[in-house]
Amino acid sequence: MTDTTPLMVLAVFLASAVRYSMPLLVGTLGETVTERSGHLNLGVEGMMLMGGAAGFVTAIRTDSLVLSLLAAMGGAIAGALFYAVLTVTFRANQVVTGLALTLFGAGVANTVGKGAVHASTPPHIQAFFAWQPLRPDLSAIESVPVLGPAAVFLRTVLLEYNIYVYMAVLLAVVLSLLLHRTRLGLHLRVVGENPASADASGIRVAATRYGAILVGGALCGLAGLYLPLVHNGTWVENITGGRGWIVVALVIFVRWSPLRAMLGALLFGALEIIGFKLQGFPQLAGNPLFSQYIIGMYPYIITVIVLVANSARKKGGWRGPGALGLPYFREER
Amino acid sequence: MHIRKILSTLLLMTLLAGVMLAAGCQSGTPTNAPAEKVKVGVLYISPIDDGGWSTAHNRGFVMAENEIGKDKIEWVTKENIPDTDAAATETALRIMADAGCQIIFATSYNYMDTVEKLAKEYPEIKFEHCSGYKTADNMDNYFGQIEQPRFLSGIVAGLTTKSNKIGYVAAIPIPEVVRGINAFTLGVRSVNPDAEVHVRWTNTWFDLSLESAAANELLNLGCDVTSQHQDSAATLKAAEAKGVFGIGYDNPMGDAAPKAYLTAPIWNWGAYYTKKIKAVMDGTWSVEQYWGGMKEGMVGLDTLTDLVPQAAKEKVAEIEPMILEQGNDYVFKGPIKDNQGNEKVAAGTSLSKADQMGMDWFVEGVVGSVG
Amino acid sequence: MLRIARKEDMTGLRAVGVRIAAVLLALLASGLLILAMGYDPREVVRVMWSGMRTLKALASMIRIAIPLAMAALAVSIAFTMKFWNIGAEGQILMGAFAATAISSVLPEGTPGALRILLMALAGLAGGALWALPPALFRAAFRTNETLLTLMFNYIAIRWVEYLRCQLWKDPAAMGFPQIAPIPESAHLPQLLGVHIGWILVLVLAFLQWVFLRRTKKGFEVRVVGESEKTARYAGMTVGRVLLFGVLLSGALAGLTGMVKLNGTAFVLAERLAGGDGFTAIIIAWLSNLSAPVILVVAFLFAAMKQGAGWMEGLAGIPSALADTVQGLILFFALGSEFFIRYRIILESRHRTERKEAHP
Amino acid sequence: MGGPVPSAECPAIEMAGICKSFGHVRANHNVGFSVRSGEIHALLGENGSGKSTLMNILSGIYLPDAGSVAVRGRHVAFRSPRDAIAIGIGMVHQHFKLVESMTAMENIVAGTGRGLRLDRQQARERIRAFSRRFEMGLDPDKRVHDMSVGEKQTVEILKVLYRGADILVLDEPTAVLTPQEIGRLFGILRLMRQEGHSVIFISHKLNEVMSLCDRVTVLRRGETVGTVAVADCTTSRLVEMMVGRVVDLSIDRPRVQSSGLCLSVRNLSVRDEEGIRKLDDVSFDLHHGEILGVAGLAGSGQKELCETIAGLQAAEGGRIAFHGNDILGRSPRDIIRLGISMSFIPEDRLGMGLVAGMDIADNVMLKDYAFRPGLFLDRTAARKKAREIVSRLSIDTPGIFHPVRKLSGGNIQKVILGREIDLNPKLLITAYAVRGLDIHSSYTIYRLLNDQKVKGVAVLYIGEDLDVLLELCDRILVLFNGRVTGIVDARSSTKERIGLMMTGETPRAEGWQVPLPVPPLPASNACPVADRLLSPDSDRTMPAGPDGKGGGPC
Repeated sequence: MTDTTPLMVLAVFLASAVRYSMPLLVGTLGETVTERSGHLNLGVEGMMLMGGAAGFVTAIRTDSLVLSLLAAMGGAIAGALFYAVLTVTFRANQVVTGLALTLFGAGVANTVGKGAVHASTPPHIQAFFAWQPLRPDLSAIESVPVLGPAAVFLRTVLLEYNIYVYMAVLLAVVLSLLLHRTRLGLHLRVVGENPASADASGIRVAATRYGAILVGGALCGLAGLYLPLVHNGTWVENITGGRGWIVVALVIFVRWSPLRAMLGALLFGALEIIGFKLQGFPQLAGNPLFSQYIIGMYPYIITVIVLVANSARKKGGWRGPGALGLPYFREER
Repeated sequence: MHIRKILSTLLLMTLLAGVMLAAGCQSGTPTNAPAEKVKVGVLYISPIDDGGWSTAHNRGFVMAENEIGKDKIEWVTKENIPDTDAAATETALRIMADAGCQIIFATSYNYMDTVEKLAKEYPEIKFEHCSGYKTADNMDNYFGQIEQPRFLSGIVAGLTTKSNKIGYVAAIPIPEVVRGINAFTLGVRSVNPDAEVHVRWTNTWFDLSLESAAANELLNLGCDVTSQHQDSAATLKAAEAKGVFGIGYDNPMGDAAPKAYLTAPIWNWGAYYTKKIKAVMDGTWSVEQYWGGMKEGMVGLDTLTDLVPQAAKEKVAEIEPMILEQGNDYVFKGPIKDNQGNEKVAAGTSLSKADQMGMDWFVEGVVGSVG
Repeated sequence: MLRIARKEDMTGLRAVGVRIAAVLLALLASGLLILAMGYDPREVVRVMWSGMRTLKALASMIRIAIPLAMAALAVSIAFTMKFWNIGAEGQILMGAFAATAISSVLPEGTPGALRILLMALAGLAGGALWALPPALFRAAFRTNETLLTLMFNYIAIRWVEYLRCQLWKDPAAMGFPQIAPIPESAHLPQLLGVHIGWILVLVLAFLQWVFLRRTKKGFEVRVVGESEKTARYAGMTVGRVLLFGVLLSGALAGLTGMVKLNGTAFVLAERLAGGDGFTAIIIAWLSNLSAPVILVVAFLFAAMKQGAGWMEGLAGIPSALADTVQGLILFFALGSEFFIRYRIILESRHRTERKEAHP
Repeated sequence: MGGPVPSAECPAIEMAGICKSFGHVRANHNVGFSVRSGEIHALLGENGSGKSTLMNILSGIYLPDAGSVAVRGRHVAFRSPRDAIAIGIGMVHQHFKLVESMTAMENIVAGTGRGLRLDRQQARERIRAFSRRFEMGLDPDKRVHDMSVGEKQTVEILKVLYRGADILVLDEPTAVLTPQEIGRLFGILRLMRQEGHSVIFISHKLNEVMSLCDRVTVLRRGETVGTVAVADCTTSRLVEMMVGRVVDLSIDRPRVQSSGLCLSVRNLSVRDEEGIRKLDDVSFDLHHGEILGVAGLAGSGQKELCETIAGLQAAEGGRIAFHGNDILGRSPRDIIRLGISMSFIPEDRLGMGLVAGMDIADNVMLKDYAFRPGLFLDRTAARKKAREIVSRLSIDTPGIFHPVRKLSGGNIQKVILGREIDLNPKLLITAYAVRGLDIHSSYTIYRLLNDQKVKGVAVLYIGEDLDVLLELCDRILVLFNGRVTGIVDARSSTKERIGLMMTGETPRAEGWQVPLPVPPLPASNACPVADRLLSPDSDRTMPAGPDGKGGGPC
């Protein structure tokens, strides 16, 4: 794609932002599920790494995409399980346990990943993720004025992605429906809002929380797998590079909504790469607002703003899962 | 209950004191290894299998080990120590010193001040710092003139490009990198005066994701050859994915992107490492500020692949002897204009070494700004 | 069948026993892990021990322990108020930033002691100011301070990175993105082979203990932590106490940054805190927020770090595995708290009949 | 689950030998309890007698340490509320367990049904059907945080019915309700009885039990006293069962020459955080050397009254004058400094007033630590004082360094009251001071309060037990729904009348002291003359305030 009309530059940029937003989106969906159950799991970075390492190593050993996906989920679930046992059953402090999980997950992942450092994603998996299933052939109308460029623009922005992207979007929609339209989602939300109420209503609080934490872990694992398997095509130590913490910020930024997560992830993904676009404008070079380092702050700054604005709203407004971060013990008086 | 709390604290304190006393009883550093064996410490900024900078150094140490003998060297290595974390750097270096290393290599720029500090504290240990400028009685500084193979790789790129747009993914705007970009561009323009080199800074030495983002940005601009001053093959992979060509860095990178790889300016630290470790064993170690080029074998150009056009192969073969002979004087030979059109080096002269060391401007043909 | 019941807090030696047992179990598990990875745990132990037994190693461990203990003391003040300040990492950085800023405007001939003093004050101020917004928002809107302080860490890291690479790039550094090092006169003096930060830590631990246990303000901090309602009832202005405590917490973290800067790093960089702010949270928590215990636990963490360093350097075990082992030990330690606070009752389905015999 | 075959004669609930302890606190000991099908069964007992614990065991929230539970003849061992719900037991908790941000329907439906699909329309219909059947009138789509207390309780009841429960447990359901709401609730409960449901009605209000229930089981100090049919029983018999003996409350009531006006409250109105009016135009006077009782149903504004005087709650309007000075808007610390002391014993005893994790000595410092000079705490004095309080009130504790969390409820209350009295207050506000205490301890407290009165302290006594109020206090102010329904002379009043006033009746006949139109206060000074003229207490002689503050120009 070497079209340099402003429209196409924009289209290509948006499309890259979407690709860069993928690990953020899937991780955010996972952490949203976890936090909706009332558990603040700060170990996202660790789980993403565990999932990424397990999945990538499996991919190069077995050459199987399915096994790789399963391993990515399994690896991250293993980390999430530590967290779940400690915080749900043993009622350990969630923040501290999450931090420990970050350390542990990175350690395990980098140990496991040692053997995969120079390996590349197996060719057929590469090919699978190079496949753009929805890309239409526009050669017939490409040369039509107005309509042609418009169609190409839309295709670039919407239809030139691999299957992971569409699956992630589908997942966001499905999770949103699940959360707001189903019994399971209602139970999850009640547990996260008020576990005592859930318990009195006959909802299995601990089981629901285990489920949410493990599912959240599995999704973080898939998010972690995207980086080595799809995006970079190889494994290196600490491949997530702090994206786990961006995910923690994103969940707040999108206010625990899977649908908004898509927009939030897109914004944060765009911020990740906008620096390169701005380097094409030397006149901006001296302006600190466009400095790459300052841009790096924006995700956190806007999250702070959202967090404060959300809590400053009038009473009655929803400020996030009511029991977020609090342990629940039925007999505690 | 109150008393028990105090008691338990006291017990812990006593335990601790016991440990400390036990430690005190066995004070004294471990005795130095016997003379026929040498203990070598190596500090890496990234994992040694990063496929880039640290791998290149490791290649050098493996070569030294093969030259000197596996049973003659004991290694104490620490990977992945960020050079902007002074405390971690110090801890790592102290472990090497306390473990009895006789010579310690610190392979990243920002280690310099900590190395200098410990060199004072451990006068009996020889410290080797890579890519800096400070030296002391027991502290060397060494680096290589990678600009020379970069110039040659520029020739390859200049004769390969069709769009006359060449992308350069650059790490951090420091003179070392600027110098490389300029040498490369001079090489490009020596064979293709119409070509432009577009630069994108990642502000990191090693981050696959950012590197490929920068590469993609360049490829989207229409670049059909990429070059890089980055320690991973991400740029090459991005080029391969777009079906265009790329030039690597640090090590031969053909395996990472066989369909795109043209060549790479590479590091060959082995000879220097062998020399220095041997010198410690012989007791002939002396301070120097080493800046080796292609002639010394410190740097080189990887074998040109079959993807390189014949014309480029011939041109490289033609220029290489001159670089071997004249070194950086050939690379930075006037007239050179900067990319604002000002003349920086007059015809008939070459850029001085001091100006090379502090280079903070781009030559004509580079699109981008420093910093 | 299992059921869980709250029990009276186990105290004293038994609790210590449970914790020690947890660490031993963790070590056992780590040994198995190391074995599974194909290394010899005995060799690992030998190497680790060789890295701890010398006086120099002791000095090195103390050097590592100083910022850990200081930052843990800092966060434990906030934790006492149930203000989950996980922003020590950022506060450390901003403390060091403020210290560097002050140092850079002082004339060259400033005496070392004065410079150090002013830098320490700046460090205190820098950390406190960085803790201020989360405290204010929490006091005003009950904004979740865990998330806020977490975000502030990353803003601080980017800020210092920006300073290093652009705003404060040292022209003398040959074009390298580096902030000018602090002058040599500002280096903390050494005592017994380690910079005097260790004395400061001991003093601070004592002062922190006195503050919380013996002063009126400390009393208020503790009461607010136990119950805000009670605090209000007793005439305390909860917001003000909260603000004071958090500022103190941030100030101590900032001072930690200054000590790291003037004691070991000598130059500001975004990695200066190096994760100490996060480790400190774990230390404070495992120490039950008690100042004397923090000293001990911080030292143990430092020993663990040092040992891990030797493990990697000499036994060839990847540093990542050392991280894994550390994580494992943490998990066990966190899990052990449960066995201190709760008891697990094993019972059969027919407990009714069984228990009726002796009601 | 085994046990005998269920039969029609089997009681709906049979609990036997139930024991449950929380740490040192023995909440239930060997309790037996049996409920028939189709009856409304009262579970009666003072606060802290173990009623809620027993019902929490029945609904699967707590697991008993020992004992057996049988439902319709089948032995059951509940592991969780799920099990209890499955077998048809539903509990309406005193503190509602609702998710405020969700609708009534979501709250009701949560935890029921199978499968992923949530059929909102069907759920809505079912809820409407229930709502019609029991005449509840609930909008299924209303959010809980927009509901009144009564509506919230309706949601809780519907939640239980929706799950098909035929055994309904209501834990003190009337405490928070208005009389109209109580009437509606009773109507619902009677309808349920008609349909064959069993209802367990937890209460400590005798009149409600007598009017609603069929049988009543009385608990005392965690043990069963007995079960009787309401029809065969009198109120006094129940009281005797509750407190352990025929109550012959002969509390001293020394006559004290009042030494002037202490507190004047005029037209005080308070809204809570949610904007609900909690106090509405409250006016009264309180004199030195007087105990003014406050009677009213729980939640009638007692808490807000205490907190507003203590400076913990902002008022919407009105004035509170202490010795003639307006104290509204002053900080709690200023008010403490003036000599106003409040000991409020909330439900959980530790929510306010004491720091659970600290020891007695630290807690004794809580109110006055700030008034000592210097930066440091005066621990020596606090320890001394703590020892004094412990011995004077015979507090049962291993020592003054014992965390108060580990003390029993009565001892906790003694610590609070002991500390407050020790501050030598001019005005002592005490709320529910004898809640859950045994008779002996209660009398200790009454004696202490009388001592204060004799010393000239003005005492505002908020109590639950009307008999005690009538015997201890000089005058009684009755609150209903945040309004003063009357201030009566305790010496000449009766329980029945006060009871009526507590439900909002304002008696006018028979010379009752009705809430007199209390005159507005002069700008800054108290008005003892007006006070004397208007005082309902005719046998009181009142000289002007000795401290000069009490008697100013009018």
